[in-house]
Amino acid sequence: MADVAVAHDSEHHTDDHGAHHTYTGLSNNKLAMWLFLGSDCLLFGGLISVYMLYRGRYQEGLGPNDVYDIVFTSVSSFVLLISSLTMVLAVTAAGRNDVRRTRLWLTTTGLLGATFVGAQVFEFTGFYRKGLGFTTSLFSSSFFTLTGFHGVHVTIGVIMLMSLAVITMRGRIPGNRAEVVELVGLYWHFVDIVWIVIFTLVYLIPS
Amino acid sequence: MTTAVEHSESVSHEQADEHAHPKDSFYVKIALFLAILTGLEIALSYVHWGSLGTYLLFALMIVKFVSVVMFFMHLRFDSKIFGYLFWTGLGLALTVYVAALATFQMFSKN
Amino acid sequence: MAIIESTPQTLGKTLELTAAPVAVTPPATLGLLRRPMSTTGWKSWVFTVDHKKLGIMYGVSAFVFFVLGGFEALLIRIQLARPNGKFLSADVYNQMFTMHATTMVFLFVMPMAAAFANYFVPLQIGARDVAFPRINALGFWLFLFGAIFINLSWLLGGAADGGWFAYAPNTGTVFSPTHGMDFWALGLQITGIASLTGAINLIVTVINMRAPGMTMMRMPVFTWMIMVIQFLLVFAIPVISVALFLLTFSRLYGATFFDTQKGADPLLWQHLFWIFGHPEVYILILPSFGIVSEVLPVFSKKPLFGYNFVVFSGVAIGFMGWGVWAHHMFASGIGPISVTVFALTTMLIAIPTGVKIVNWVGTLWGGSLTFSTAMLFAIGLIIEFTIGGLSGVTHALAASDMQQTDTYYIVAHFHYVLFGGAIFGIMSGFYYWWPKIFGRMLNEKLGKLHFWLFVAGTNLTFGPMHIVGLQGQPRRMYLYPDGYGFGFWNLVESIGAFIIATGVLVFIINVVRTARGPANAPLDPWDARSLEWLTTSPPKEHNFDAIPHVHHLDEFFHQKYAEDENGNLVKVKTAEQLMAEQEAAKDAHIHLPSPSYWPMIISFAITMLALGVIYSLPLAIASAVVVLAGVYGWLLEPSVADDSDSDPAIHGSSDGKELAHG
Amino acid sequence: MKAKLTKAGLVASLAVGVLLTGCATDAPQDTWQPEGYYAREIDNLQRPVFYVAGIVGVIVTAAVLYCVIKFRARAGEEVVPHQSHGNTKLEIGLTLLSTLTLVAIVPSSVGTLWRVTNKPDNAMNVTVIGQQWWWEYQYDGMNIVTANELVIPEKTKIRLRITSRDVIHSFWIPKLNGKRDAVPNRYHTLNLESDGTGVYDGQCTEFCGLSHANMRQKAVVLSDADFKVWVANQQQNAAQPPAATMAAKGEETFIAQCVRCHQVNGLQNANGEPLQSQADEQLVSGAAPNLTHLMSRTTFAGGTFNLKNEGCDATPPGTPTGTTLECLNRSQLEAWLRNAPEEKPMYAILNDDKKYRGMPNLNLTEQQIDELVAYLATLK
Ligand code: HEA
Ligand code: HEA
Ligand code: CUA
Ligand SMILES: [Cu+2]
Repeated sequence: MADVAVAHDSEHHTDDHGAHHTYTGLSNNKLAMWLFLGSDCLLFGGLISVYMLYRGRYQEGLGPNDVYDIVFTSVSSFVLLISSLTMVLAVTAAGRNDVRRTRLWLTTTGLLGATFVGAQVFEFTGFYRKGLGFTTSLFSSSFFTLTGFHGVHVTIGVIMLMSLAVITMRGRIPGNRAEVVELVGLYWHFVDIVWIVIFTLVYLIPS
Repeated sequence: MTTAVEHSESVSHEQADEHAHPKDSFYVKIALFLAILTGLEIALSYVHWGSLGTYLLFALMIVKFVSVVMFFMHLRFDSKIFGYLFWTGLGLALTVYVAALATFQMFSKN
Repeated sequence: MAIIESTPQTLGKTLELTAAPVAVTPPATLGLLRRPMSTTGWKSWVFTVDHKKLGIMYGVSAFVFFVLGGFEALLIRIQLARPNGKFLSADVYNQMFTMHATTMVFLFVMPMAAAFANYFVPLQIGARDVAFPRINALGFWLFLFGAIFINLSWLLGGAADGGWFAYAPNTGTVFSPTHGMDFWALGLQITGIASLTGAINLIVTVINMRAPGMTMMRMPVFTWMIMVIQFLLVFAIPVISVALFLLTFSRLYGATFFDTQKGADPLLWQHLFWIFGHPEVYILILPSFGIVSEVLPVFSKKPLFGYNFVVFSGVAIGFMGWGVWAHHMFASGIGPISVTVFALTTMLIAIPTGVKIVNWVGTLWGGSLTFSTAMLFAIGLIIEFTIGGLSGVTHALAASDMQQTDTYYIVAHFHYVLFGGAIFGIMSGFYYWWPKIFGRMLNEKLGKLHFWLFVAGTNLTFGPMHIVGLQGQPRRMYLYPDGYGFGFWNLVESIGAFIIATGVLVFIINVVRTARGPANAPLDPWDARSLEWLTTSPPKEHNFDAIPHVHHLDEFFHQKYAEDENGNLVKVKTAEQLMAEQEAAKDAHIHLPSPSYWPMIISFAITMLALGVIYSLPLAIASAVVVLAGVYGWLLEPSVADDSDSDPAIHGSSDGKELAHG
Repeated sequence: MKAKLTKAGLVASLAVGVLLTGCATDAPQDTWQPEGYYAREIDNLQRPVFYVAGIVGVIVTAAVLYCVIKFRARAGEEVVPHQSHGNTKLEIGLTLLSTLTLVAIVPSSVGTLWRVTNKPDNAMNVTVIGQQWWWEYQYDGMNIVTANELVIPEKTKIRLRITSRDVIHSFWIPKLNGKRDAVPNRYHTLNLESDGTGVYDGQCTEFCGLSHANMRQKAVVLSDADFKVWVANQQQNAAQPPAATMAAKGEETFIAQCVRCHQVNGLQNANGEPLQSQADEQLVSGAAPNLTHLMSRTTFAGGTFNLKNEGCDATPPGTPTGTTLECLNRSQLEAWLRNAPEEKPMYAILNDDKKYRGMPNLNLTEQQIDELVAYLATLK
């Protein structure tokens, strides 16, 4: 069978094969990922707009300035920022076919992401204790929805990172590892840039 | 079997593909840069500079955003097509949502 | 990783390579389920990832929903035939027009476009499948389950009743207490995922899977228009998703987005809906523009006039479509400045559309026209759509629209562009491509009867709506009283609707008769121009024995025709000869993507998840677990099975993966 | 043959559309028969544009039909036609032409829009509030609250401020101006002006639930003198019916059952304190029509039903005297009091823990209904 030959051959080339046989020479998967990210811009754009419209509408209830803890959020922003760095390192390690480092950095990134999500859950609980529930006001609904959606994106990213780390551990990635890692990386960085925007628009700019 | 032929083909592609892959240290520098900007942002939010502060915050946000996209996400080194797809989405999002928000402000209250 | 899956494609001879190399690792450990392997029987359809089978399934399901949506329209028309109609109660009527529009727009025209796109885009660009075959299957099943899900609400306490654009706050739980709106919102969310995945898939397919030499400017216009639509979908679907999320959260979890007591601004919904909604209407019409741009040249025996202009105007429509949404809100109170801006952008969009009309007429001009049914529908579209487009321009004058909006004049506008445009185009596509898909020609006599019934019916149903609309009949009224002068024309409209229904019946009869008849279609019945005709009818599972090399726009035509000494075009080869040449040069090994259970399992679980969100948290959680498990199963399954992976029980009969000789 | 049929079908429908709309006589909501400044401005814009659109439509149709006839394949003729790929000059020329056509329309389009929406000087201000499924009008500075029939003086610019108490509605009197949505939490404006006296029909045009079709309104345009009389009457409180009459009993029932939603100015409780209708907790919009001068109107229940028997007391348009006892559409009013949701689709089931919209069935006895009607007939 041809497949067998190919498979053996490819041991020597961990670089992406599929990509090279397309019309443009670009990988299908990367194209798809970039399209998805372009699409997701409109999703987050919509949620951010809703928040911008409603950030000042909380009647007599709690407003942004009553609940936000800039120091706390800054720390989690740093966590996410560093996770972006570790993600890049995972990608370059995978590019060098350095399985051990790839796994290390993937795990680190996943843990940092999990820390971020944990911090967010902690933050939300705090807000809730202060009296800011999901249904309290227009401000609260749009805040929780926006940051919640971001949190869900991070969570999905963490699941992908951890799965990837486990799979590389068992040496079981169909196709080429490098590209998979790169794809997850793109997703992860996107989640990071969304946070860059949220951090500024939601937390830093005074309402 | 045509495998051999194929391989020579892919190899040549790979070489063409070998465009600048920055070293790890480069990414560390970028991350440091981003960290500094973030620090600046946080500082800015404490000094109350009014609308100037807001503009600066916007500027910093854009710089951070673009840096991550260009370097961490490789758009700088990758095929232009990826960039087209992403920037189109981002551009559309900006246009329509800013325009929509603007109609809420322009709404004449008389 | 969910997207790690490349179809063996493009250069025929390199197929083995693109298969994920690790596919040879022991299959038994690759996921929970053995791969489905049947090539015949229902399993070969249900688990298929073949773009052609999926295309047919899209088409059949969409057509069923067309009849359903049309049935709902007929009920509407019976109710409105006379003043003070008693046929439907107000409650049922409201559900009826909401579901009529939802069904027609989201469950008929969009999936029907997906049907054509799935079937023909790979063929037209000389590919063996789409870029992500399993995602393709996922899209289909999501659409089908989502569509059934929405309609389930009829049986579970009542369907959505807020109108198809579902203005807040009328869709809140206070004003729409049944679960209808929940089904609507979640169902559209599901079909939205279907469209989004489908769109990403098709864009990647067009960018990456083209045959050698198929440059962008050699692509058939149909493929171009599909590509534009997919871009519109990629960017518009998330906007409606946001709106639907807000609605769902408000209804099910008490979120405040549309709670006016808490200070909400109902215009938020309108903006979100129409930012999606206007690109959406071009999503509905552009496939038909693409089809017509294929049909007119073939039956005029001329290339498309001004190919570049047609392509670029399509792209321009796509872009400009993003800047006009607030023309649906001229009376909503967005203020005169915004109204002025959007009125101007809306007028501009008439220009690229006009370019298309001009080029279609230019294609006819000087041609040698044969009036097949496909051609008749295409010509019908030019005229009917223009009528609708021109009334659209009259709405674009914002001051006039203050009188016109929310009257039957608007209903007239959009049925002319939708029925006279989108549906006529789809019908044209049916008659044109039927022999390609099924190897059988639809009966032309019945076809022409169908066409004339449609022309008469369209103009009788939707023509008078201009009149009653300007006479002040508002839309969405379950009855109109006597004494407003609406009675006569409404009766005419209702009669017209039944004439359309007769046309639909004639078409169904034609289809049934054709299906019973012999496979009589010649290889190239219309003397066509594009690559989908450079293969058997119906096409082989792998589409092309040898991947064609493309040198021209209208490649197939150029392979058939050449200039003689005098510079006159003469036919030098028949389709049969070309087929024989291709078979002689066929590729040695062709690996096709293998069927998979996962797309269907995941889409079913997602639908159950939605049901759980409405009724029962445990069901939702259980379904979410199944979705997650399904995703892992999908990831661990290589997109192309190797031989040892096939089901031993049917192995003998299904040596189907080595399709080198069809 | 085909060509002829196409012609018949398409040209006819277009021409018919343009022609027939203009000359309808029994069309009280016809947008082609403006009877005031604003509607006429729109009409002046709309008409020429219809002609332009008609001409473009005819040109396209004619060009297609010409091709269909001229370039049909002739039997036996096997020649492949000239493979023209296009003509850039033609394309650009026609594109410019259609652009110019559109540009030519722009000034009048924008001009009309601004003229129609500009705030007029010295306008009379009325606040219009929509709710399921009727309209309330509050005359600014005049202390008048009424429902469904907007009474205005002729040849006067009226500035409406429009809002809503529940969902979105849309206010529209076609012969006087276009429509404007009534959106909760927002105030939108609309100008009206009528050339002369008369009654002008309108309809709620934003889908607002079950009885959207039954949510009608009228503009009643009076001469200045009549309008003054009307205002003076509206500013009166309701008179107390003489004791021990049926009407007095009706008043008791009204106080017991109706006052919590419906306001009647001047109504007092046993202690002589004025009664104020309380926005009912369970009624979503929290308001019901003010009935102080019910009989000064000609319709009730959101303009759904005639309060006055048809043909009775043929008042010339523009001088409505309201409804007199002889002309009262008694059977309909009784039916309404007996079971309102039966008469007009509403979500109004009295249920302790559910909100409702519209008037619920109050389970009145026939006796009570008769008395109530007698009382209502005194609210002039
Ligand atoms: C297939 C779908 C489709 C298409 C293609 C269009 C095309 C257009 N539509 Fe339409 N529209 C709808 C579907 C569509 N529409 C629907 C569904 C609604 C109602 C939604 C709802 O409320 O439920 C709607 C409503 C709608 C409104 C809102 C009305 C209201 O609610 O008050 C407006 C307002 O401007 C409008 C305008 C236009 C314009 C200017 C075009 C243009 O693109 C048309 C351009 C085409 C031509 C103009 C004809 C050909 C051109 C020439 C021959 C060149 C020369 C012409 C000139 C110089 C004028 N449409
Ligand atoms: C693609 C979109 C599309 C299509 C194709 C149609 C097709 C039709 N539409 Fe629809 N319509 C809309 C999109 C569409 N519509 C939208 C978006 C709205 C706005 C809704 C809203 O306000 O929210 C609307 C609203 C709308 C209204 C206004 C309702 C109101 O405002 O109160 C009316 C009224 O006449 C109507 C009529 C029709 C008719 C008669 C057809 C006909 O052309 C239908 C023809 C089809 C058939 C008749 C098929 C039936 C066939 C059979 C029955 C065969 C027999 C069966 C078997 C053998 C099994 N439509
Ligand atoms: Cu109120 Cu429609
Ligand atoms: Cu539109």
